[in-house]
This record gives sequence, structure tokens and C-alpha cells, in this order.
Amino acid sequence: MLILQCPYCGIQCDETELAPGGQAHLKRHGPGSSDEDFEAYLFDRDNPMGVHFERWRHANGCGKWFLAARCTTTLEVFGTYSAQTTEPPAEIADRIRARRPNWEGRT
Amino acid sequence: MRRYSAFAIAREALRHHTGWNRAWRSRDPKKHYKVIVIGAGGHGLATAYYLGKNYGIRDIAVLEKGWLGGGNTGRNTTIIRSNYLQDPSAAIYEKSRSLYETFSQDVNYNAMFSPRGVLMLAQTHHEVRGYQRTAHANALQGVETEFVGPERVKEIVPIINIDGPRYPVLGALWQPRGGTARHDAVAWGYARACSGMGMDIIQKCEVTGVRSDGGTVTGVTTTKGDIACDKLAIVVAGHSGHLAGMAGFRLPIESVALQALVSEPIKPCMDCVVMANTVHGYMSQSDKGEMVIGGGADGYNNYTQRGSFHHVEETVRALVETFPMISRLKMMRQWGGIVDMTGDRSPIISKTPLGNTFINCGWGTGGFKSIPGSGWAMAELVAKGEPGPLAAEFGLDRFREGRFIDESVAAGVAH
Amino acid sequence: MSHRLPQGGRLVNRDAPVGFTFDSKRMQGLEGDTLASALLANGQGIVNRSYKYHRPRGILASGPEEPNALVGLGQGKRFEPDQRATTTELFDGLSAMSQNAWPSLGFDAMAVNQWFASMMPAGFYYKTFIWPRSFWMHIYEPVIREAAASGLPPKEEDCDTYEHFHAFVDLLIVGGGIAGLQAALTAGKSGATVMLVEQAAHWGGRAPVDGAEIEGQPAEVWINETLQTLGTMKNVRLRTRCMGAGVYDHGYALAYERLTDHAPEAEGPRHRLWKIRARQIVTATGAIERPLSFAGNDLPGVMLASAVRDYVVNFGVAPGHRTVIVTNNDDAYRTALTLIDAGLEVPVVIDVRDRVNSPLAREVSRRGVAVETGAAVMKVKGKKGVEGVMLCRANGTGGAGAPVECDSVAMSGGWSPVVHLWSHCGGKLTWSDENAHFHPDPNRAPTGAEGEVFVRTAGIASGAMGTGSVLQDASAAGAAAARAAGFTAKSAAARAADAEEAPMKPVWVMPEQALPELRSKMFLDFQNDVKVSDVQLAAQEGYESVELTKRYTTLGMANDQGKLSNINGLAILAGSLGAEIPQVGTTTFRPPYQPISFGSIAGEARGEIFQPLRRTPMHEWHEANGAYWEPVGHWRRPYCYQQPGETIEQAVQREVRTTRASLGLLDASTLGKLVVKGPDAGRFLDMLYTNKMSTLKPGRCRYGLMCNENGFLSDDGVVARIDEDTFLCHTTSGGADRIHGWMEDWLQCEWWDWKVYVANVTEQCGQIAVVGPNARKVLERLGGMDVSRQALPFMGWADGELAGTPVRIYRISFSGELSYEIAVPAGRARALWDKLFAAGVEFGATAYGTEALHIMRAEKGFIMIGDETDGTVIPQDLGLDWAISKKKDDYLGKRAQQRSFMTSPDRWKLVGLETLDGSVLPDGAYALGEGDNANGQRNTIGRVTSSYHSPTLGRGIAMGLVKHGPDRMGEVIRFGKTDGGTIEAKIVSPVFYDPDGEKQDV
Amino acid sequence: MSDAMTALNGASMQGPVAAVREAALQGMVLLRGDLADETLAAVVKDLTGCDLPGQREMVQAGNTAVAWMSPDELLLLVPYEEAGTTVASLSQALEGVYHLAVDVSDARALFRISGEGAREVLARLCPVDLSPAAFGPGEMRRSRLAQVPAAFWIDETGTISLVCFRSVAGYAFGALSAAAESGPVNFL
Repeated sequence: MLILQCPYCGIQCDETELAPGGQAHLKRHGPGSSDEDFEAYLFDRDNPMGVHFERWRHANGCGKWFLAARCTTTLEVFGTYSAQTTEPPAEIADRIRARRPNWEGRT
Repeated sequence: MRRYSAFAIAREALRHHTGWNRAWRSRDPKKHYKVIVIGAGGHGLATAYYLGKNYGIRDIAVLEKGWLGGGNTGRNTTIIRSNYLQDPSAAIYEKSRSLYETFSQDVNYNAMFSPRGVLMLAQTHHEVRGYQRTAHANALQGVETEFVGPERVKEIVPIINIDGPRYPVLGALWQPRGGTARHDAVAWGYARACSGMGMDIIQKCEVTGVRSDGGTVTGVTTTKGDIACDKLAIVVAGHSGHLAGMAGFRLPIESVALQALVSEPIKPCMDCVVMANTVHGYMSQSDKGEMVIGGGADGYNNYTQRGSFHHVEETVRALVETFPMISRLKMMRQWGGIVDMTGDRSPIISKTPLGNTFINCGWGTGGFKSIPGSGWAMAELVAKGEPGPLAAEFGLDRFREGRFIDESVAAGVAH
Repeated sequence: MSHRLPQGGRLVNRDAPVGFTFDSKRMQGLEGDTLASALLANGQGIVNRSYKYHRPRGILASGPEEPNALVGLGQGKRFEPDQRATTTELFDGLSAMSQNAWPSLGFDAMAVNQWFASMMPAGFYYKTFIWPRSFWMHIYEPVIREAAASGLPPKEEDCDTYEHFHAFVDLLIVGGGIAGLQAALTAGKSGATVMLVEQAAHWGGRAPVDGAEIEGQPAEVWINETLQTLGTMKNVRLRTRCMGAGVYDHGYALAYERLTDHAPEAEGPRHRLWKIRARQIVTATGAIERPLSFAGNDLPGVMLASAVRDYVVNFGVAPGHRTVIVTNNDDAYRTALTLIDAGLEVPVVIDVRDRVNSPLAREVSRRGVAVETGAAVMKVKGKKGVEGVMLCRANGTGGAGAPVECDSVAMSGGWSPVVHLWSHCGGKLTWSDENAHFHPDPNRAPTGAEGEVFVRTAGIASGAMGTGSVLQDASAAGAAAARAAGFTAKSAAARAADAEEAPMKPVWVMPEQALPELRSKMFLDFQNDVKVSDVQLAAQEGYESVELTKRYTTLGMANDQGKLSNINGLAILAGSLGAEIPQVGTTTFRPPYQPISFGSIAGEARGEIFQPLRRTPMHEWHEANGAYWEPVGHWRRPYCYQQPGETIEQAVQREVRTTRASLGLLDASTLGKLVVKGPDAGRFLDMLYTNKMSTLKPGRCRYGLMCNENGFLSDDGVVARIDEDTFLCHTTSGGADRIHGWMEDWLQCEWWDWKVYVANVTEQCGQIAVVGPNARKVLERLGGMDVSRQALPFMGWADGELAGTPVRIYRISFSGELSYEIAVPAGRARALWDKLFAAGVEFGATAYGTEALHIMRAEKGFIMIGDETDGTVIPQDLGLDWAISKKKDDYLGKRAQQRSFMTSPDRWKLVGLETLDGSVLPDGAYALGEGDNANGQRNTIGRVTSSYHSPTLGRGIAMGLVKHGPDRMGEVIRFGKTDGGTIEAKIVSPVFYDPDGEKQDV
Repeated sequence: MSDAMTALNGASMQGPVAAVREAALQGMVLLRGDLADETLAAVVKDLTGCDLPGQREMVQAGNTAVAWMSPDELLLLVPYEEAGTTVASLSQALEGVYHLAVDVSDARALFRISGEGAREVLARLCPVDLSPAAFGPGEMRRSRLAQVPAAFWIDETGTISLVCFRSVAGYAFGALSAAAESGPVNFL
């Protein structure tokens, strides 16, 4: 039963106040994109045993989407951050490296 | 290999069962095998078994990082059915179901397949129409199903509450030859049979790398040393993405936790499997008497084999409403398994970008019921290098073409 | 023979007798008894029969680890199977039934199984019952199912209620023994909020029974003082009858409070399930004594030494007159002393250790009890109860053995810490050779959201054995947890000494060289009848992993989940494999620690509040007017309104006819309504809909389609442009929340620089569709605004008033008739609905439900999301190309629709279908193609998506998707029926009624 | 506005230590916009007499109040009759300022939970720390009530006000009543 802090309203959310939204930082490919890129956009997913970036919506709360960096094997949370970004912020990356020295960064 | 029978037991009883030999041989890996199967779960062992039985390939090693059948094969709710909507699904699940019918005799190991019937409740008008459609499809697919009314439902499962205040039972899709089997025994039976054919089943042997040359697989590196092979079959359920990474390709898969639980054992009170998809819960009773219960999967990637309790809560809530008599029964044990979910929630049985390397994964919540059929189709793919009719539609290429096999379109969710 | 002692019993009130029945036999116990102690006091030796061999079984333990004494408790609406006698508090009128015995406990027919025991070794059922095939399900399995399990299924519906409670604390401490109390005391002083839970009805755990001394006084004194101190602390909460059931990720824990099990008639919920979020969890869960493995160790009268002590000290009950004690450690000597003090006989203490010279042993000898060292029990004599034991040397095969008369045996194989809660969330264990048990490894503790350690153990649960060490360890754990939770705490433990004890000697089989004869009578798992020989067989056959052994033999898989059998079992396994116990490892510990009721998990969600039920403002009217309900999501919508004597079909046909002929009213309030506003609103909707919405003129409406990124149709509805930068989007019923989330997703996560705000105003307005040739007339009767064709043309909308009520009216039609959809503030919707009906009387107005709605839209060839679409259908399949803008270079789903499979000419496309004889096509039927596919399945070329009897046309009409359908107008194709037959239908236009749309645009 | 009705017509129940009743019609206006914008702050102050609330805060002034719902969303509580005019004046005053104001008075149901057991009634149904230390007057908390979204606040007298969607008013009242039926837990 996860607890994630909503970066928008500051609440330490119980998992049941949230709705999971899958992998974060996907780049949308629309008309004009190659079949490969479009397939990757819809279906190719990171599925790491370890650090993962994902989307959550504070559905039973302020209604905002936010992003989280989490470990899929220990469920440790490295931090949550705004959805209005294409890359994890530096402080999140630093916190991950501090706790997972051999993390190779996002694949 | 000594045959199992009542007479064998009687004979052994006289000498305190000291004469039984190992169900499967244990040995260190050879340097080379014709085929290496990674994963000694039901699907991996079935693949090896049918490679031997249908194609005479017996120079096979089945590598298992943990213990035999220790993944989802030993953690599921043992439901076997084939009342699927789409042709490709119905074909492979029905093949599987029919192989289960004769499993115990084929491998001389009693897996207790028990076609006691599977009942999928329709509790909204939309579900009624969905299941009527499935019944029509099944009629043309050679899958024996029938849409039955509430009275018949009550006949089949007297403990069910067909006129609950919220979701009265409007009918159900009934598959009389669906049922359950003893999950561990499926893995054990295949393992014993494979061993009997001279294959090596090597436990506590973790694959740490896939070796290739010029785009074609040459072998694997493991915690028990390097092993060469001509062909490689990856059949590792929840860890498929991980293994695919080693082989240098990616999969349209996410791994999530799926939970199940059992009640304390009680005397028989329910003779078939009941699935209530509107309210998200399903239940059957094991031969030991436990009510075996499952529900929905977590919505986030998770490798812990622990799920979130609110899913258990939602499931139990639904079943207490559907079967009021279980309210005073007690949950004895809950657990989780890792299931891999594909983009269309249907499995992948496919060639891969790496030559002579094949993958079988993405069974999601349908893993156990498909074991024999999956093994049968995978064996054909590995042996011939090309998919046969059963596997043809389950290739990786379908995601690029948008040619999905979507079962969620029938009112039911797959379990 | 067990009986009540003339004095003693710290937990019972001798002045308060309590009447109860067991197997319908009237018995008497005392207030404070457990059902188990009361049964013993009444001399009830046999309480159950075992699963497999139906051997007679008696009470073995005194707590939750009890494997034998499971009874059916209560009756009727309060009947509950598998209730543990040892954790059931006695109450007046309690009625218990033994399980698994027929006709009676004393004589059980199935006991013949024992004669065939040798035919039923571990996993025997995997090796037989194979032929003939059909026999498994029809002959063998039913017998096995009947024989297995013991509890009876409840027959009636539970009459009790249950509830949940969410608690947030700094520390959750599980276990109210001296360790838990000490930990709570230390942590409490730090100011941290502490919740201390104890599964039993009383505090203090074993210490008082074991005669522990704290601060120089009997433990009981310290326990009471500590409880008083804790009681005065504002930040500490104490709860008894509340079991720590499970530990989950991120500090989540479940506690199971049994509020009225001890007083079933009391007011209020029966169980309360606590959902706790704790910064830190301390498990002070104590330890469980292990049985010893000797032949006949399962006979009634053989009991754990600590349990014997409990019954004497706590309840003043003697398990026997003459008790032989067999042990591998010092603790059992306390039982000897307790029995002697109670005036009972102890003929001999049988100790496997070669020499014992400890204060406890010396004291026992001083009291004149023979102590046989290096000795063992070869077997227990007796059929339905202990009649004596055969004494033999511990090493060796046992030989003949020397008889010792006795009527009960107290055994002790050493103590195993209760590590369940520690292990639930990933805590690892380490093996102690000194105590021959697994205990938590503090270096591999469960970690929480921050990667921090969040579970600690206290006292014996940590592996600390003496009273002094227990208090030290517990205080340290309490302090450490408080500090980890952000408080300043320092450990200060109560003073106590560790009793001087000689080392224990792990012995897993007794005697060590016992032959198969004996080994097949040594029980490991009492409930599942798993014996030493079974585990050895599993190893021999290659089921070497502890998980495989467990599954093959069913060791530890019964109600007690192996609390007594696990360690003994895997020690035997290790022995058989020639491995060390730590190498073999343990099976996984899973929640709950003890079984918890399903009722408590469901909580308040029963009956009417099982799930949210969404009601429209007109719900009561529908209810009062014969509505036959249809669940749509969580909404309830009338499927139709049955008038007296009408069938559902008749009602539906009437509603359609009346509406088409004159006037019908539909409660359309469930339609989703989303306000989309901002400078970029038009641009945004152009991306969400396949059509172009930015060109829509204020005051006008347009039907739009939404697809997901996979190209599939996901929702549809009418969009009205309110002003330059404001739109109102209608969604399908129940689609509002989904589409609202969908819009927010794109605005927040993809186009966050676009200036668009969305608000879900679905429930602000009730919506009433006034439909039929007389629709305009009835609105004019109400008056207030101009609803003429000129003022309010088809596909237009206007704000105004009807009969003094502010409304917004949309001229849109889903039926093909003249139609006004009136949006009115929800609080006033019912009033307007009533007014419309009053005014509609002269036109014979009818209310109509969802089925009439469906029929009328089908007559018009309008698609329905969920009927014509199923998540695999793209707009192009439905001939909706006119609603797909060619001008836009992008919209959600556009790229997907360019993939090869989506552009294939062979996709099934929407057509109308008519049977030749006017009958109704079966809904969901498939159109037959030529021959079979490679898997032997009949080829299909299409399917029916909607099918109705049209009252307007007086025959069956259907819509369907057919391969090349639109090019095959007039062709006749065949559909399969579930009975194997076929039915023919002609391909026609999907628009069956008023193809030119004259009726709606008047 | 004579014929306007609440969802449950003022249903109420009295439990051993807490009472639940549906409140009378309450004007509610949802305002989305840039909360850092001075004009917006000024307009809100001018209309309601309330300063802009900070994160999760609720500011009260006589019979009006303003609650922080999300970083770009406020809920204005005004007399039911004034909701319409409030929206109108907002739109007028914020002409040219990027915002959204809608009347949601009829889209909601409002309950009052009173009595010493009020906090424990909610604690049975919401995954929220309702201890006085964690939740007090001046905070607007959004969460779930059993299976539906809800928002609630507590006043100085310990009475809790809870808002949910109108369509689930019956469910919410049922769940609150079930919780209020049972006695004190003596935990909070």
C-alpha cells in the first residue's frame, strides 16, 4: 500500500486516493511519425527491476497528475514531481544516485 | 521410469515406501544442448515436453533460477476455461483445455483436472449481451458453452445470491467442461515426464546473459557456467522483459502484481468456478476445501510478489455480496504473483529479433489455463522455426500493425 | 483424565459459572475460561478428528498455534466453522460442535483410514486415481473432497455488522506481553503516538505463568503498574482482543479487533478491521513452543509443556493426574514444578540431554521427581488417549522400551520466535544454533517508502530468551523505533535477571535412529496428518526445495499455517538432504498471522452501500412509476416503466409507439457534461474530437467522436459552443469522469502550455429530453421562451425560462423525432419534470427508458458506444467518415488509424440487417464465411452489433459489422445460431426510419 | 427558488455519539484561474470578503468562505441564492483574465457530522489522519469517503462538513449513518 506525496497539494496520499497512469516521460508520436516510433510510443515500455518513472493522478484529491520515481523491487520512493516536465528534475536524479549508486539513468 | 499406480503404492507400502526413486533427475548442465528452455514453470516444462513428444527433440535443458514451478504456476487460482471471444484465444485455450482432459494419463501423474464447470455471471444488461456474443462465437469455434438464465445459475451454485440489491444475476455464460486442476502437479507431472525422456531439468540455475554470434543465439551464461545451444526458448512469465533485455530486444510488457487468497478449508459447498466480473471477484473450492479467491491486478509495475490490500478488500467485498454465506468464513492466506501484461492483454508466442531465439510470455492473468496449449504451440514454433496456426496470431508484429487480440471487449475480464 | 483443580486459576472467576454445550452435551465452565480450558475442565479429551486418518485428537496448545481443537461455533446466522477453542473466550450459552467426525468423536467411521495409512503416504493421490479417466471427477474426487477439510459451510446469511477504522500513529507495537509493554513504556515517554495491540483479552503474556520476576516482584505487579502508567499517557492507545494481522508496504498494517465474539448479543459491530499507517512497527509477538517428534505424539493427552502450565496456572485446570514430561530444554522443568505445586503427579522427566545440571533441574530432583537424561519417548501407549509412554535411550533405535504409566504427556522441543509480521514485508531471518530457531536478522529488515527500516522486533520475538534480556531488548527496540520516528528517546528497561538455564539440545526425531515403523507415527503437522516419514519421502523423491516439500506433503498448509510444524519439518528435510537447516530455509510467511473474517474485510460495504449507487434528481419518480432498472456504471437508469399487467417487452413497445406518435419524456441526466473554456479551447477540442470543433458557431451544436491514441472509438456526444472560448461537451452516460480525466491528462501532461480549463458539471443539471411530434406544443404550454423552429432551430441551443425555471434547451435528437433536451439545475429538475408531465397529459405523454431509447436510435441507424463499438472499432468502420475532419493534420487516434490493419479494405463495416421473415436476429450472432480456418474454427465475415423488434416498422431490425458490407447492399448472408442452426438476413442501409431526417428538423 | 430541493430533502440520523444530517442548499462556485494573479485575488476578496487561502486552507468571512481545492482551483461558498450572481459578477470582473467560473451548487450534496464521535465517524471511512493534531479548523481536505470522492472541513465546535457529488448523496448518507450507528472507538 503505497504512500506518495502529491507535489501539488502536499498531501501524503494513501494509494487509494490515487490512480496509476503508467510509464512517465513518453514522447507522443502523431501523424508523420514512423511505424517504429509510433509502436514504441504506444507499446514499448520500460519494465525495469529497479528504478522506474511513472504517472499518478491524485484522483481522490486535487485531481492533478504528477510523476514519481520508484523502485519496483523494494517499492522505495525516490521522489514525486511535477508532470510538466520531459525529464526527471536534477534533485530527483541525484537522490536516486545517492541511494542506487550503480543506476545507469533512464534507458 | 517406474509407472505410478495403486499397485505400485501397495507394493511400496510393504517396505515403507523406501523404493520410490526421484520424480526427476538432478544433474549439472552439459556443455551443449540442442534446445535450452529458460524457465521451469508450467509453460517452460510443457514446451520441453511437447518438443520431445511431438518432435522427438530430447537434447533439452530446462533452466530454472529458483525451484521448479515456483513462479506463477504455483501461485494461481487454477482455473481452466476456454470460453474466449476472439478466435485465436479460443483456439489456443481450447487446445489447452482439451490437453488437460488427458493430462494425467498422458504423463502418468495425477494433476486432478476436474471439469466441474465455469460460470461467468452476467450482472448488467451490457454483460448479458457480451456473453451472448461470446456464446455465439464459441459455437463456431468448437468451444462448448451456453448462456443460462438466473434459475439455472441458482441450480448450479445454490450458495449464490441471485437477487442481490445491487447486481442481481441476469444470467451467466456456462462452460460445463471448464474447471480446475492441481497447479503444482502440472509442473511436477511435466517435469517427471521430461526427465523420463532424458531431458535435464536444472534448478537453482540463473541465466545471467544470452550469448549470440552474428545475430543468432549461441548459448547462455548461467550461475552454473556457460551452456551452448542451437535454439533458445525464453518462457519466464514475470521476468520476460528482464530476459529479453539480455537477448537485446524490448517487449510491449509491464509486470504487475496479481493477488489471490484462500479461506480456511470447509466441507464442499460449491462445485464449480464462479466469476463475477462486474464486481471483480471469482471463487472456486479446492479439493482441500479452501475457497480459492482472486480479483484484479495492481495498476503499477511491481516485482515484490506482494500486492496492495485494497484489491483484496474489493474482491472480498464483491464475493461477500455474491455469496453471503462466506461472511463468517476466514481468510487464511493471501499472496501475490507477478504477471506480465502486454499492450492488448493477450500473450506473445513469437520469433524475436535474435536468431533461433523464441519467446513465450504475456499471459497476464491467463497463464495456468493455457499451459498445455502454450507448450504445444511454442514447441511447434521452436521445432519448425515458424509459428503454426495456434501461435500465428500471437506474434510481436501485431502491435506495429494494430492487429490486436483484445479479449476485454467481451464483458468479461480474463482470469 | 483432565479436570478442574480445587484451587488456582488466575484468569477464572470461580464464583461465576458459565453454561455451554459441546456436541449438544451440556457442560459448565467458569467466567474467564477459554473454550479449551473449559473442555479440559469437563474431561473432554478428544475434541476433533484429523483430516486424513481421522485419528482422535485432543487439545495440544493453549493459544493461536492450536492445530487440533477447531470447532463449529454458534448456530444459524451466527454459525462459524474452524473456530479455535484455545482463542475462544467462553460465554454463557456458547454452543460448539466438533468437526470431521461421524457418527461421533468417540467412534468415527472414517477412522478405518488409519488401517490404510501405509497406503496413503505423502502425495499418494498424485500417483493413483489416474485410470479410468472419467473416474477422477465422478468417483475418486468427490470422496476426497468429502473427506478433506473439517468445518461445515455456514448455511444462513451473517446477521452481524463489521467496520473499518483508519489509524495513523508513530509506533504500532504488536503484542501485549512484557516486551510489548516495556517497548510501549519507553516509546511512550518520548512523546511519540503509540498504539499497542494484544490479541488476547488480557495483558502480560506468558511472564506471570512462567513465574518471572521484574524489579524484584512477581511480573504481574510490574505489568499492572506499567498498564496504569501507560493509561495516563495521552499519546498511548491500548487495545486488547486486537491482533496484528499483517504488515504491508510503506508502514501499512492490519489489526483485527474482535469486539463481540465473547458476547455475541452485544450491540455494535462484531469485528473492526484497523487499517493502520505507522511510521514504525515493533513486533513483540513472543515465541511458540515446538512439539517433539516421537511415535504417538498426536494422541489426546499429549500437550505442549507450556500449555500444560497455562491451563494449571491461568485456569486451574489439570490436563492430567499423572504427567510425564519430555524435553530437550530447561523450560519444561517449570511445568514439572507447576504440576507438583498443584499437587499433581510427575512420574518422570525425560530429558534427551546427556547431563543436566541447572537450578531448575536440581529443584525438580529435590522435589523427588526422577529425571532420566539421555532418554527419549519411544512411543506413547493408548488408543483414544494417553495410557503411558515407552521410555528408551535417546540415541539408538529405541529397542523394547520401558513402560511408564501416565495419563498425559507434556513435551517441549524448544521455542521459535513468532516472526510472521517481521517477514510479511520482506524481513529476513537468521538461524541460531544456540536456541535452534530462526530469529529476525536486524541487518535485513523490511524497508519503507524512504528505504528506511520500519519494522523492529522486541523480546523473545527477537530471540532474547531470559526475562532480563527480553526487557532490555524491548526497551531498546521501543527507543530505536521512537528515534526513527523523529523523537528523542533513551532506553530504560525494568530490572530483571535471566534465569540460569542449561543449553537446549536440538533433537528432531526421537529416538534418533527410529525405524520407519516409528517414524510413520511421528506427527509434524497434526492437522494435515503429515509425518516425519512423509517429509523424508518427499526428499527421497526429489521435492528438495522446502517449498516443494511443503506443497507435496501439505506440511504447514492447514489452518494453523505451520505455526507448530514448520521448523520441525524443515529440520527433518535438512536431515534427509544432509544439509544445514539455514541452507534449506523457510517457506514464505504470508498475511494474515491468524485467519480473519471475510466480513471484517468487506467492512461496511454490504447491501445498499456495497457500492455507490448514483441517482438522478428524478430517481424517486421513476421508482414510483414502475421503473425496471438497468445499472449503467454506478448509475441506475429506467430500462422501461412497467404499467400494471404489462410485460417488460410490452412496456418498451408502448413507450416507443407513444413517443413516435405523440410525446415521450426521457431522463437524460446521466449524460456527461463538461465545460471546456479558454483561448485554446477550440484548438484543444480539435485534437480530442475527430471532427473540427473550432469552426462551430456560438449557439450551435455538433455531434462529435472521440478516439483513443490506438485509434479506437471511445466516446461520442454533442458539443455546444457557448461563446467564443467556451464549449459544453456532452459525453456518454457514465463516460463523464473518464473523459474528464482524459482531458485533464492531455492538458496537464502533454499540452500544459495551452490555456484551457475543464470542469465537470454533469450533476449541476438534470437533463430532460422532450421527444415527439408534440414536443414543441408541450413546451409552449409551459411557456417562458420561444421554442419555435426560427428561434431555436435544429442543432441549436438557447438559454431561457420554462414555467419560471431557468433552463438551457438543446435542439438535438437521438430518436429522429422533434426533440428538445432541457438542462435544468438539479435541485429543480424534479419540479420541472412534474410540470412537463402535467402539461403532457393532454398528449398522452409517456416516460421512456433506455431500451426505447436504444430502439429509436437503432431505427434511425445511430450508433451506440458499447453496442456498435467494443474497443476494437474505428469510426471508419461505422461509416462515420463524415465526422472525421480531412482538414486536420492531427487528432488523437489519427496516426493509429493509418496503420496497415486499420486501413485494410477487408475490415468489417457497419450495415443494416433484415431477416427475410421479419423475425429478430439473435444479438451477437456471427455471419458465416466459407469453410474453417487453420484451427478448425468456422470462418466468419461479420457480426450483429444491435438487434431489436421495431414497433414502428413492425419487424426485426438490426445493425451489424460485415466484411465489405456497404458494397453488398441487398445481398443475403447467413448467421450462426447457438443451437448450431443458421438464420438468413439481407444487407440493407442502417437507417430504417425517416432516412431524410424530416421529422427531427421541423 | 421556491421549488429547489436538496438531494435527500434534509435527511438526518442520530447515533450514540454522533449525528449526521444533510445541510440546507449551499451556494458553491468553482473558480479556476491563476491564484497568483492580483486581479483575481482582489475580485475574490471583493466578492466574498475573504483573502485567498493558501495550500489546502479555507478562509471564512461571515456567511461566505473560500477554499483552496488545487493549485488553480478555488471553491467559493456563498448563500444558495447568490451563486448565480456570483458567477456573473466573477465573469464580469475577470473579463480578459484567463479563468473559469461555474455554479456547482446543485452538483453537490453537503452533510454535517456533529457530536463527540464526529471525527471517528469519518475515520471509519476515509484514509485520512483525523486526529486533532493532524486535522483542524481552517483546512479543506479532499479525499475519499469509502468509495466516492469527498471534501470536508471541521469547525471550532468540532462539527464536520462534508461535500460530495449530488448523485451519490444517498450512498454517502448511508455510509456515514452506518459509521455513526456504532459507538465510540476512543481512539481519536
